[in-house]
This record gives sequence, structure tokens and C-alpha cells, in this order.
Amino acid sequence: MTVKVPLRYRIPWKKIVLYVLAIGFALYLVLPFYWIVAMSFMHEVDAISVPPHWIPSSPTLENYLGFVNPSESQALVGGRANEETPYSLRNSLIVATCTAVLNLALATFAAYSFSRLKFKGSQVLLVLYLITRMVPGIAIIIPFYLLMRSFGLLDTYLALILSYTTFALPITIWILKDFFRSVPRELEEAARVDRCGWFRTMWSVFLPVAAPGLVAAGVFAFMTAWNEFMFALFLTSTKAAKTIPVVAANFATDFNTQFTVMAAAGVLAVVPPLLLALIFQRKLVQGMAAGSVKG
Amino acid sequence: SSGDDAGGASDGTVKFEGWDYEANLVQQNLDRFRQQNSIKVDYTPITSAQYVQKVVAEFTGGGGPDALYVYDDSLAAWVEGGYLQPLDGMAGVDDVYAGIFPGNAEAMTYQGKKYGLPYYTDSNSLTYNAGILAKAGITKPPASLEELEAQALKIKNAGILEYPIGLPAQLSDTWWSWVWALVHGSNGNFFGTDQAPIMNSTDTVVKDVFAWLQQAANKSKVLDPASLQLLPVPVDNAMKAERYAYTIGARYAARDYNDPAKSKAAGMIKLALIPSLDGGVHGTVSNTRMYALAQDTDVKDNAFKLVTYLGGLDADKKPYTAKFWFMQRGLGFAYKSMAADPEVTASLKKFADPVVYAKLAEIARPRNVLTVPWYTEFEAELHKVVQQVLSNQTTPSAAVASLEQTATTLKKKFS
Amino acid sequence: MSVIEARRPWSDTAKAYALNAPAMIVIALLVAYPIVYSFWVSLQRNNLKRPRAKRFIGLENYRSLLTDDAFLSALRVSALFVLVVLGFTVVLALILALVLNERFRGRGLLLSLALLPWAMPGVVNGLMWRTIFDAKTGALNGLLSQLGLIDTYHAWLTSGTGAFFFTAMAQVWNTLPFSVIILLAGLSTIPSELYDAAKVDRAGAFQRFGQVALPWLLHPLLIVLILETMNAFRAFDTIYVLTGGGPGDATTTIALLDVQTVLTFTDFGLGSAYAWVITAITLLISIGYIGLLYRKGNFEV
Amino acid sequence: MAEVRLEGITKSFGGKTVVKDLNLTVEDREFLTLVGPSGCGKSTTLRMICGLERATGGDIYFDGKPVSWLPANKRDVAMVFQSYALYPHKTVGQNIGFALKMMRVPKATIAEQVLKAARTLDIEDLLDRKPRELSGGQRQRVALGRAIVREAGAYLLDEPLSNLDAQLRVLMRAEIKRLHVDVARTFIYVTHDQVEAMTMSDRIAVMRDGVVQQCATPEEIYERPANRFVASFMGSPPMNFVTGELQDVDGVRMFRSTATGAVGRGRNQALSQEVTLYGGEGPADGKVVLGVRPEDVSLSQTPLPGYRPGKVFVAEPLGPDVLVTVRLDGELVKARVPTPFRLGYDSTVHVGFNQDRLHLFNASDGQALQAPTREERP
Amino acid sequence: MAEVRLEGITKSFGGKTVVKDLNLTVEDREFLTLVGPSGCGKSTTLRMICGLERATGGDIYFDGKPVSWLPANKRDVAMVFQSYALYPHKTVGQNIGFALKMMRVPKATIAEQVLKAARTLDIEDLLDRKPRELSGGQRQRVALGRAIVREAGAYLLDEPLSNLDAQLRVLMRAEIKRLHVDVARTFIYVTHDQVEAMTMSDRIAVMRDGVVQQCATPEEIYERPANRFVASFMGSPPMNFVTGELQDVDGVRMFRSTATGAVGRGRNQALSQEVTLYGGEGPADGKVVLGVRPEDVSLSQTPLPGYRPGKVFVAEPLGPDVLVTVRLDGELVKARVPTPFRLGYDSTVHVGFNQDRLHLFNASDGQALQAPTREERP
Ligand SMILES: Nc1ncnc2c1ncn2[C@@H]1O[C@H](COP(=O)(O)OP(=O)(O)OP(=O)(O)O)[C@@H](O)[C@H]1O
Ligand SMILES: Nc1ncnc2c1ncn2[C@@H]1O[C@H](COP(=O)(O)OP(=O)(O)OP(=O)(O)O)[C@@H](O)[C@H]1O
Ligand SMILES: [Mg+2]
Ligand SMILES: [Mg+2]
Repeated sequence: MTVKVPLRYRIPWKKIVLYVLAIGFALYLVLPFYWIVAMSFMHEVDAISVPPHWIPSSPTLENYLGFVNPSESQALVGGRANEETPYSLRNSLIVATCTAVLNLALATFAAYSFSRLKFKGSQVLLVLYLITRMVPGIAIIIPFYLLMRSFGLLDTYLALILSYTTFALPITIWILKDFFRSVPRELEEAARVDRCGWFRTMWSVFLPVAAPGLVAAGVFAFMTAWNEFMFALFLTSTKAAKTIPVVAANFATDFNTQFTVMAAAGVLAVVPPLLLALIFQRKLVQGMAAGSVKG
Repeated sequence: SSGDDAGGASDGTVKFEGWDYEANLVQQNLDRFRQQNSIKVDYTPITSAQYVQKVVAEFTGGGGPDALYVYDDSLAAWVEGGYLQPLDGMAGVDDVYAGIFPGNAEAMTYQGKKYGLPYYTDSNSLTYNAGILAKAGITKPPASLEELEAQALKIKNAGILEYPIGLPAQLSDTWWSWVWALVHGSNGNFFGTDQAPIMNSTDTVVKDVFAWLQQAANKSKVLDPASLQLLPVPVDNAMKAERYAYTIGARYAARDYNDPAKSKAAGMIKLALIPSLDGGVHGTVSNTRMYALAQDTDVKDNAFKLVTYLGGLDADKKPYTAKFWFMQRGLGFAYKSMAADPEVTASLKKFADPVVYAKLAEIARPRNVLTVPWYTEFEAELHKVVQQVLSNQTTPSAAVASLEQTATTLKKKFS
Repeated sequence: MSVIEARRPWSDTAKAYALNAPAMIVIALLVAYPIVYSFWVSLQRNNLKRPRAKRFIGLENYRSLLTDDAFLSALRVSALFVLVVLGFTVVLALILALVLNERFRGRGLLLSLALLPWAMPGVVNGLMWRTIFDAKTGALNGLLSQLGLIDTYHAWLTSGTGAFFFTAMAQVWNTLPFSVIILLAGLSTIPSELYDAAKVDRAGAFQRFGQVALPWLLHPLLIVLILETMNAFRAFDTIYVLTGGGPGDATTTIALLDVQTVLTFTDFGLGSAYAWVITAITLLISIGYIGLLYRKGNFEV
Repeated sequence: MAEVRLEGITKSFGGKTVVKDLNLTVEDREFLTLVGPSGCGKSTTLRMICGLERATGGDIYFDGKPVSWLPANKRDVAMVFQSYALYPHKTVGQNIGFALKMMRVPKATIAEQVLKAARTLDIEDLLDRKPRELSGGQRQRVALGRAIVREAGAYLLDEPLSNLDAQLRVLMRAEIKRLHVDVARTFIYVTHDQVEAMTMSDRIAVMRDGVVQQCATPEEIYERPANRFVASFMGSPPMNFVTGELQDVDGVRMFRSTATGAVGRGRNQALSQEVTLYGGEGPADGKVVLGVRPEDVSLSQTPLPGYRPGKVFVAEPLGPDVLVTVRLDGELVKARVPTPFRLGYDSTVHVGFNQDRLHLFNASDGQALQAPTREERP
Repeated sequence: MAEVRLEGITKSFGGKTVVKDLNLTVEDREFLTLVGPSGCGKSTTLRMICGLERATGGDIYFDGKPVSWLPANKRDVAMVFQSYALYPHKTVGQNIGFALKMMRVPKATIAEQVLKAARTLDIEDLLDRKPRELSGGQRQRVALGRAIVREAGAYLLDEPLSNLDAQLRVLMRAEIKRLHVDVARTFIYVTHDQVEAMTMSDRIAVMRDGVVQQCATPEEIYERPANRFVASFMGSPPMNFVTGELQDVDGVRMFRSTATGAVGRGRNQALSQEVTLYGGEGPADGKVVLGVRPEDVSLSQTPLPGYRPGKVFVAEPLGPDVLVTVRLDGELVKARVPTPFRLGYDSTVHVGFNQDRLHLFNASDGQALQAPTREERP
């Protein structure tokens, strides 16, 4: 049996608006990036041609090959940036991952206290955390350098991990405390009754339920570490610890830089975290506590 | 000093830092040094845009290198900061200073002491594309700014190029040689010999140059407005792609412009003297890059050997590295002797007219305010003001007035 | 009255501080010293170029700011920059987060795309936009002229307002993902039954947003506001690469000026004073946000 | 809005069909109660009527107009959610007043109405609390308050009283009934409480596995259950069942228990008279199930005509009554007798069935064969 | 672990005291049911026993050992939460098996136990679902499953059956009872269902506003309520109350209704015999309340000795019974009589009270004055 649906409802306005917005945003987000991806597969001449070639007319891997085998055609470009690119990617990955993990570990404890315990000075403490983050890096970079030097940590991962952890920590705490708050208290209680100690409760029940928040906070910490430039520049000096923004900056400022190599480096800088994000992307939108409590 | 850094003094390794120009070539050259002297060199190239900052941070933090590149711009500040030690009295230094152009020697001397051995030097020229000029029926490069504008207008009106003149005028670039070149080229200056600002009083050249710039950018529109967002590399690219007929920049760029492997304009690029307001030949600007020795180095001997290898004369009294750079990349040299070196001249002929090349070196002057402690601040302000002039946000007279004001304030502040 | 056999558990306050201890220790160890140091420096005449002139001058650096044209102009630019960037970011992020919170084909893809700009280091972001806005070969020029919207290529970054606007847009593109992710994660924690209840209560889409989603989002929004304000105030990489602060000083933000003062002019005293002014301003704004939103958004499920 | 009609409604969750071809018309102003075992699809049905769930198949009409495409906020229905779905960030007062606010009712009126509803629900001193700070029953009352405070075309109530104590439940029952009369709108009510279902409803729809088994007045459901499922589901403790077959003995139709061939034999006459089948002859194989409700089972210490002896298996006091389970001819039969009942376990007791109130069901498909008529008495 | 003792337990939420000086001992292996109006503090009490809420004052002892400071995970209790509190990210099976997993029970054993529990609860085909895909009753059963699957020193069940249908509830009731016998541990049970309370409990504690009113066996609670609140709370429909006073007439203590001076007069003798007061003389002012349960009120169409005429006010069918409200001397009296009841509204009916089962309460504080003794009969 068919029902005559009024026209107003026959047109799925919601879907239309949704898709229009989605496509609009998709274009907005992807087009700029697409351009450097396309450029990274072009020869220099094509990249600066007018009008632009939107699709590489004679695609080349040359710009990337320079990273793998720096003595090849692009060897002249970017000082040592070429040869350092693969290392810097590795360094960035290690530093960012460790930062994210360390951050989550530290922030989880603190955020839990803000979301579950009523205690004196909680708001003051929260703001204090923020203050440590509000002093611009430029003001603390020299003393920080001194500190790291006295710890003997210059040009090591640890220096970067520690500094990024302190950068990201206050915000991570803020992010997590909100998500923790929306985990129904009863879940924790149920876990306690099921004989879980605090850690077990956190691990088996609380954190899985708060997963979207953890992922958001983790991605935040990761990206903070991945993107930071100034501290990386000052605290590292060799390919043992240089991160990708530092190397990418070489391309930016080097006298011989070509757009296309720069683009290739940019693409490389973006791809790893993007892959990582893809992995966690589903967690981010999973509903949190659906169906768990009544009330 | 590298005193408490790993490695450090124990095995005599020299910690050496430089901006990242051709780091691989540098490394090649250093390897040769190591083979010859069995001194280990720990070389760190640093992004050039952040070179000064990073070195300052390192010295401040006590972890600076033993030997390093120094811009003539930074020399005074770094000596004042206590980073560098004078080379006076060290082996062969006086020979070096005797063998180089006086301008370069001056640029490496601060308060009577010698601080550097030359890495390279270069002076600015008007670089033009003879092919484009020819197309517009122009046979001779301009001698005066007026002429330059007229020629450019001709090219523009011929529909060959919309903006025949391009200059790197992006703020994040720290060294706007072309402004100085234009001022020196018309025999003007910003400062008097006592380093007091004169651009708004006794010297009218600056104002007139600004006026010309404003006119070229906004009236006749021969100067590309996009210059404001151009760094040197894109300007180079544009020259190579024949999108500009004129630019003002270091001589050595011509080698690249004339390299058929890299440039459409190869063979067409020529050097000319800087056009002046009155059409006469007055000068241009030069800059000097040097190697220096850190104040606190623990491996002074080794470090000095390195600096000598790089910037000084070898056992045969030949500037090995300076020649290496010229042959490899066409970098300008401070050594008078090299001008006569047949290998050098042969190589030079491939990309520039040796006469013009030599004339530029001869008339080039370094900036006369490099030794004031507030030079960097002034240079930064200069860029801003020139941008405002180019983008028509201010008038030439207001611009020079504000520039002079800034200079006066800075001077007072630092007195 | 009773024999207490089990260990008396810690009070909430003790527990809370114990839980905060690791974070506090790390922060104290690593940033307390630099922060105090930088404040101390801000009270000095301290220019690395002139180590011998170094001395304590109290609030002199701060006082000099009042007549410092460069500073005042940078402050104006920064304020405007924060306003524009924050406005665009928050509005776009909210819409995008709401879109992503719906179920539709391609949501995963869009979400991944939404993360993309985040993965781009500021330097690279600046480079990318530089090639796009380029006056000669830029993709924006190419696109617009191919679409027939412009006749000749424009030098987008050469007028004051143009440079400001395009720089802000480049910044927005780069910082959008953070806001989107935080808001999206916030949205995804809203139990769907609350929307159900609101629908039954006759709330239309906008009201559901205003009455259910927004109150729930106040705290995530608070983070977004605080962090984006902070970021916009410190925006450096992108602007530096894109315009270097020009033309003139049209895009010279306080952060740019500060970096220049500290690293190029090596005036640590003044630079630290700038930094502390930035700190104070962002802190005041943040406290304003907190005062506005914290309590309203403070509820337990 | 008034009449709610479901036509061939089907709902599947990823392959699993939870509501099957549901046809149901709720008349204007009717009070219809949905009952059925846990998980049979009651809430899902309500959610579809409400517009929160799109039916996989079929259509829904409000007053003859199809509404399948209408979003919930345009359907003009009020609903009490089984899971309450209170807004955690709003106070009790704001929760209750939210729908009114959405209808742009003036603030003062909202406050007044909310207060009135809160009084009715006895939660007026909780108005400023957040849901988090309420007990289970208080939350449920807030959820109820959200529905009763507003005017709507139809009211859907999903177990709105399940967490309330008996006293309050009686009060609330009355309030809901009163609301029904006052607003004169359609009510669809889900409950597990037989008393509620029986006392409040105009009609009851009994569901099982997504299929409506019977939809009729409470009396009809109770006294003429359409099938064995309805008979056993409605009534607590449930009906006793004895399997057996119909036999024509001397031209009289008689029931013979499979277990013993016994039940009914003691009063052959009576039983044989009663067996007048609906729709003809009864099952071809003659296999039937006899049903009798516990309250229609009488116990006697002494033998009575038509009573059969059994043994007390267990006795459970229910307050006014005692539920006695008796082992009778190998089957367990429950009887509900007035308190006090003092016979010990395993003592002999005589069991009699109220012959007027026996139910017969087809053994194979459980369909009712016979509806008992009830003796009229004051 | 076995005996649970609460000593002077008090609980306040920000100034509001919700449990007041609670003293209660739950014996080893006892099945104690907590009942009381919504919001009276039942859940809070359970949560304190469980260790989820810290008492503001007083102490809790398990087997004589103070546990006030012991966290919930060390108290060895199982609990069914009123709000279920299912782990949303775990399947039904994982939810049920979680506690076992925490006790490092081998996987195979867990699977087996979970399956067994799921069978008992009739949710075995839902084991792989997530809580959000369950109906309300199914969720509740999962919550119940989590408790019954494990061994614990004490089982705390907060309205575990409220969202189940009557049939299932009967089954689950039996299962819980069986579990209680099997594990032989202490059970503390919260319910609003009188039948549950009456049938399952060893003792019932009736709470009101955070104070225990009476804690006794079901019979005692029902037949000798300690005060008017208990009397009215336990029993549905609730007891009828008539206010009046005691008078000594000719040396015989008699009750006189305030409204009419009438009730009881018809059978002076009987009443006067019954009035044997606990603890002496009764209230000084003689003001009392007479209580009689609806099932102890009989109706007759014809006048009978000791019956008084009234008018039918309303009659509500309850299935097996009919609840008839009669207007009697200006007061409304409810009577519960067997179905069918066919008298129309406002017809005259004669009302008699079962003289053996009258209750007297002090009018001022509601304390019981007299406990009726029940005639013993089979
Ligand atoms: N977190 C809290 N803050 C303030 N008051 C609370 C809080 N939790 C409970 N209460 C109040 O304490 C009282 C007792 O609550 P409790 O949950 O124990 O009631 P209950 O007897 O279980 O009721 P119900 O049968 O409705 O579940 C209620 O009046 C409730 O409003
Ligand atoms: N989102 C879902 N995904 C899969 N199955 C579901 C979902 N929601 C409900 N179901 C199933 O649909 C059936 C009907 O659910 P519904 O909530 O309508 O039951 P109900 O009759 O309200 O039961 P109860 O009395 O227990 O609340 C149940 O078996 C349930 O498991
Ligand atoms: Mg349901
Ligand atoms: Mg409760």
C-alpha cells in the first residue's frame, strides 16, 4: 500500500542540507591539500605554470625519490633536508606517539579528580594548569633550553617529549575532564561492586566508555607534538631528533627550494598522522554510554 | 663551548655550525679537511631563516659551537654578546686580510679587531634579461632609474610582460640588499659616517629612491606589486621563467639564471651596474659572510685550523675553499688574487661579463651601520617602511621621516 | 564509638591532589622554572647584544609598552585577528561537528578530511597557502580565473586588508580540526534519547541544538574558545611564512613582534614583557569565558 | 488529533524483525494499553507512533492522515520514556516545563503549570534539583510530569509507574485516568501491571513477539482470551492448564485429561454441557487444553461433589489471599483462596473447578475454542 | 560473610538528611526486604551497605567487623542497580561475566556460568548484543544476571524486577528465592511489589523518610503493623481508616466514629471485647483511628446482623476481585470482594467489618494500640 506523502516531506530536506554541507566542507578541507599533493607529483615547470595544471600532466616521483635516495636528482635541494626527511618522520612519529601516551597517562589521573571528586581548590588548580600553558613559548624557550642542557637532554627525543607533554598536558586535562564527566557514575560503581579496584575500574570500564574523549585528547597531544616548530628547532640539531616541521622549514627557507619538493615534504608531513587519525576515527564518533543507565 | 657536551674536547672534535646552504657540499669539503688534518668536525647545518636565532639561543644557553658562519649583519652584536673571539695575531690572519678587498676586511673588523675569515662576499647588480629587452627593441641596460622605468614601461606597453621589474620584498626575508643597492647606487646613504641618521636631512637620495619605487609600483606599474610577497627563491624562479625582465640581486644568481639545465632564460641574463637617480655610476652594496671562532671554545687550535681551512689560505697560500665555492656555485670571493685565476675567469665568463662583474666588486660598499648595536632593529623597520611605500600606505617623505625617527629612538635607547 | 579496622580512605581532597601529583610534578619540574625565569627577565633590561647593560628595572619594560607604537599596533592587529579567526573557527567547527554527528554515507571520509589540516605543521601550512595565494602561479588565481571570476591574476597578499583576511583564513583552515574534534567528541557523548525526548517535546532542530546539545557542549566549547584564543594570539608559523607580518605591519601580530623582539633583536627583557602581556590578556579572556560558561555547563549525568 | 491507526507496521533491527505486520486502530479519546512479555516490541511500537523510529514497513495515520514521514516534533504527541530520558543539565522544573517552553507558552504560565504538575506528582519540593540528585521513583515522576504538563494529540506512556510504590501508583493511576478524561485525548499506555491494565484501559492489546494477539476490552481479555497465550499472560498467578482431548461420550462432548483421563469426569454432565464450541467442531484431532484460573479453583478440607482430592504442594501468602499449589493427578494446579489457609504441606485437600469459567484451547495452535459465560451475581 | 549490621546510620546530601539514625541487623542468610515510599532512602541505604556511598554518621558491620571504610570492591557484595548501570561497551555476555573475570575465573567456566544465568533469565539469545540494543526489561534482566552469576557475601537487589511482566516476574521471583537458598547468603531486596515483599522475605523493613518504621516478618507487618503508616503502606488497596475515639461504656471500651458516632455500634459487644490495648491504657485523650483492610470488609445485598447500609460509590474490577468503594456514614470505605460484582453505582449495599481483624492506632502519633489476633482456619 502506498501512502501519499505531502511534498514537504517527500523532499528529504535534511539529507539535502546535510550532503550539501558535507560536500562543501569536504571541498574546503581537501582542495588546498589536494593542490600540494598534485604539486608534489609535478615537475617544477608544471607546478608554476599558468594556468595551473590541476592534474599532473606528466606525473613524477622525482620529488619523493629525493628523500629515499638523497644523492639523486634533487640532492641539491634543501641542504640536508632531503636526507633528513625520512629520519625526521621517524622522529616525529616517536616523539608524537610518546607525547600522546605520556600525556594521556598523566592527564587521566588529574582529569579524573576534576570530574569525580569535590575538592578544595579544584577550580584554582584548573586555572593554574591553564596559566602554565598561557605563557607563550617564546618567553620560556631560552630557560627551557638551559634546563634541557643541564639535564643533558639536548638533541634527544626525551627533551621534545617532555616539553610537548608540558604543553599539551593542561589542555588534555581540560578535555578529558569533560568527557569523564559524561560517563555515568553508576558504571564505575557497578565495576567496584564487580570487585574492580580503582585501576581496574578505570582500565576496564571507565576509559573504554570515555574512549571518544581519550581519542580526542590523544589526537590533540599527538598533533601538538607533531606540529610544534620552535622548540624542536632549538632543542634538536641533528637527524637524531629533528622533527618534520624543522626539516620542512628548511625547504621553506633554503635558497634552492623548489615548490614541488616542498610540496612533497609537506605531503609526507601530513600523511602519517592522517593515517593514525583514520585508525582512531571510528572511536571518535561512537556514542558513549547508550543504554547503560536508566534515568 | 662544547665543554660539557658529549664528545666535546676529549677527542678534539670541532663543533661547527652554519646555515644550511648546500650542506652536502659543505660536508664534502669538511670530509676533505678531516682527511688532511685528522680533526673530526661535527657539522650542523641550521635552517637559514632561523640561523641567527638558534645560534644566539645556543650561546645564551652555553652550548654554542666552536666555529661557525657569521653574517656581517650579526658581527657587532655577537662580539658584544661575547660569543666570538678576535683572530688578531693568529697564524696567517694578517695575510688573509692583506689579500682581500678592503670592504670585506672592514666588514669583518669590529672595534679594530679582526673576527672573521671570509666565506664569500657578493655585491648587487641590476640583473636583466637581454632577450626580453631586445624583444622590446631595447639594446642597452638602463643607467638611470628614470631610464629603467621607461624601458620597463616599453616592455609593458609592448605587451611582453605586465610587470617587468620584480624584487624580493617579503618581510620574512631578512636582508633586502636591493634597497641598499639602490641607495648606494645613487651615492646616497641612510647614515652619516658617525652613524647618525641623515636620510631625512642631508641626504635626499633615500627619499627620492622611495619616491621612484612608489611611482614604479603604483603609477607606471612596472614594478610587480606581488613583490611584497616574494622571497628571493620565487624571484629567481620568475627570472628563470622569463617572467621578469629586471631584478636587483647578488651577482652569483646569474650563474643559476644562465644554467640551461635550470632556466628558460639561460644565456639571456646579463649583469649591469645599479641604475642611479642621476644616471652616473656611484656604487652598490656588498655583503660579507665569514667564518669565526667562538669565544669559549675548548678546541681552539683545531677550530682555528678549520676556520683557516675554510676561510683562509692553504699551504700554497691559495684560498682553497673560496675557490671551491666559486667553481661549484659561483659565490663571490673576497680574495683579490682569485680575480686573476684563469680557472675562475673561465668559469665566470660562462655566466657574466667579467668587466661588469669586476666593476661591481670595485664600487661596492658595505653598509656603514653594521656596527651599531641596533642595526637589526633598523633593518627590520626599513623593510616595513619600504613595504608601506610600495603598497602606497605612506608617502616617501613620511617614510623617511618615520625611518629617521626610528633610528633616533633606537640610538637613544641603546646609548 | 566504633573500631575502625579498614584503613580510613583518603579524603576526596587528598585523593584529588594525589591524582594530580604526577601532572603537577612534571609541569612544575619543567615549566615552573622557565616561567618564573621569564617573568624575572621581563623585569630586566636584558638584551643579549649588550650583556653589560643588563640590570633590574622593575616594571619599566611594561611601562614602555604604553608608548610603544609597534606594540600597540601589533596588539590591535592581534585583537582583530583573534576575533576573526575565533569567529570563523567556532562557527565553522560547530556546523561541521554537527554534520559529522549525523549518520550519512561518507561520514568516515569527511571525518578523516576534517582531521587533515590538523596534521599539517604550521610551517607547512604557511607554505601551502603561500603557493596557493601566490600572485604569479597560485592555485587560487588559477582557479578563480578558470572559473571566470577574475580577469587577471591578483597579488592577494599585497594589500593590508587582503593580507590580513587571507592570513586569517589560512589560520582558520589549520586550526579548525581541533575545534571540530573536541566539539564532535562532545556531541557524541550526548545520549540519543535526550534528542528523542526533545523531539517529543516539540523542539525543532535548532531548539534541539540550543536546548540539548549546546548546554552539553558548554565545557568542550570552553576549551575550544580558550585554546583557539590562545592559538590565535600566538599564531606565528603561518603568518610568518605567509606574509612575514606585512605588508608594512598589517599582519604583524603581537606574537610575531614578540618572536622578532626575542629572537631577532635578542631583547629578552622587552620580549618577555610582551609575552607576559599576552599571557595576561589570554588569561583574562579565558577567565571571562570560564566565568560565562563553566558554571552553566557544570552538571553531572 | 485523535485516532491513531497503524497499518501493517513492521520493524526490523538489522534483520531481526521485532514488530510484525501490526494493525491497530486506537480510537479517538481511547485509552489503549499495550501489554506483553519483555522484549515483545511495545516500546518499539510506541517509538514508531511517536516518530522516533521509522517503521521498516507499513504506515501510520493520525486521524486518517499519513504521518510516517512526519518528524517527532511535528506529530504532537507526548511521551513518557521507559528510560526517563531526563535532561541532566536542567532542573526538575525545567525538565517538566521544557515542552511548554518549546511551545512559547509565557513564562508565568509555565511556572504555574509546572508547579501544578509537580504537586500532582508530589515532587514540588524537588523542582530545583537536577535529575542526578533524585531517587529512581522521583526521576520517573519527573518523566511523567513532562508528559502530563502539556497538551498533546496523543499521550504515549511507557511503563510510567514501574518504579513507584503501591500507594503512589494508585494515586498516579487515578491522576492519569483523570488527565485522560480532562484532556479527552488518545492515550497509549504500556504497563506490566495487570491491575493498571485492567482498571485504566478502554481496551488492552496483548502483544507477543511483535504480533498483537488480541485487542479487546479488559473484561473480554480476561474472560474470553483469544488464545492460550493471552489467557496465561493476563492474570497473575496465571491460568492453570491441563492438556487432554475432547471426546463425544454418549453424544455429549466431554474433556479427558491426557495425564490421568480424569479431570472433568467427576462432573461429566456439567462439563459436557459446557462444551459448546465457537466456529464449529473443534480441532480435528480433538486435542485441546483446558484452562482454569486460580481464583476459579476452590479448595475444601472435606470431599464435596465434583471435587477431586489432591495434596498441598506449597502455599504462598499474598496478603489477603493465599496461593496454594496442589498436586492433582500428577499435574500442579494453583488455587487462590482467601487468607488464612492453614493446611500443612502434603496434607490432602479437595479441589473443585468453577464449571462456569473453564476455557478450552486448541492444543496445536492455542486458539480459544470456547468462551465461558459468567454467571451473573452481585 | 553474613550478618549485616547498620548502627545509627545517617546520610545527608548537602544538609538534607535522607537516612536518619538507621539501626538494622540483617541476619546471616536472611532475606530482608526494604520497602517504603519513593524517595524514602532505600537505594541510599543499599548504596551505603555496598560501600558506594559513605554514611554521614554511624557504622556498618559485616559479621561484626566494621566496614565503613572498606571500598565497595573489597566488601564482597553483589548488587543490582535500580538504574541497571550496564557497561555500554560490553556485550550482554561480557556484562554478566565481568565480575567473574575480575575474580580470575577460567574463561570456560565463565562462559558456562554466563550461559546458565542467561538461560535462567531467558536472554541467552541476546548474549552478543550491546545494552543499547535491548528492551527495558531485557536490560533489567542483564543487570540481574550480573548479580546472580557471581558468589558474594551479600546480595543487594534494588527493584530488580520492576520492568518485567508479571509472568516473568513470577519466574524471576522463584529464581531469586532459589538462589537465596542455594548460596545461603544474606539478601537485601528493595521492591515496590507487595507480593514480592510478602512472598520472598524472611523479614520486611518498612522505611519512611529515612526512618525504619517496622522490621518484622511479612505476616507480622501485615497483621500487626506497628503504626498507621505501615498499616496503610502495606496492602493494596490500602487499609480503610476511620477516626474516632475510645469510650468506656458500661465498663466496656468502645470505639465511636468522629464523623457519625456510628461505626462499631452495631456490634458493640464484639468491638468492646477486642479492645485490649498494648502497653496500657491507650491515648490520654482517647482519640484513635480504627483501621480495617478492604478484604476484611464484606458487602451484602441484603441486610445482615452487624452490617450497615451504604451506597456504592465506584467499583473497579481487578480481575479476580472487584474493589468496591462504598460511601458509609460520610466516609469512603473500600471493600475487596470476589468478581463478579454487578451492583450499579449508588445502589444500596450493606457493609460489614471483620471484627477479628480491626486495627487501632493512636490518632496523634499513629502508633498501633492493638494488634488483632486472627482466627485460625484452614
Ligand atoms: N545525590 C543526591 N543529592 C541530593 N539528594 C539526593 C541525592 N541522591 C538521592 N537524594 C535524595 O535522597 C532521597 C532518598 O533517595 P533514594 O534513592 O535512597 O530513594 P529510594 O528510597 O530508593 O526511592 P525510589 O523508590 O524512588 O528509588 C530522595 O529524596 C532523593 O531525592
Ligand atoms: N537498537 C536495537 N537493535 C537491535 N534490537 C533491538 C533494538 N532495540 C530493541 N531491540 C529488540 O527489539 C525487541 C523489542 O524491543 P522493545 O523495547 O520494543 O521491547 P518492549 O516490549 O518494550 O520490552 P520491555 O517490556 O522489556 O521494555 C527486543 O527484543 C529488543 O531486544
Ligand atoms: Mg520497553
Ligand atoms: Mg531507589
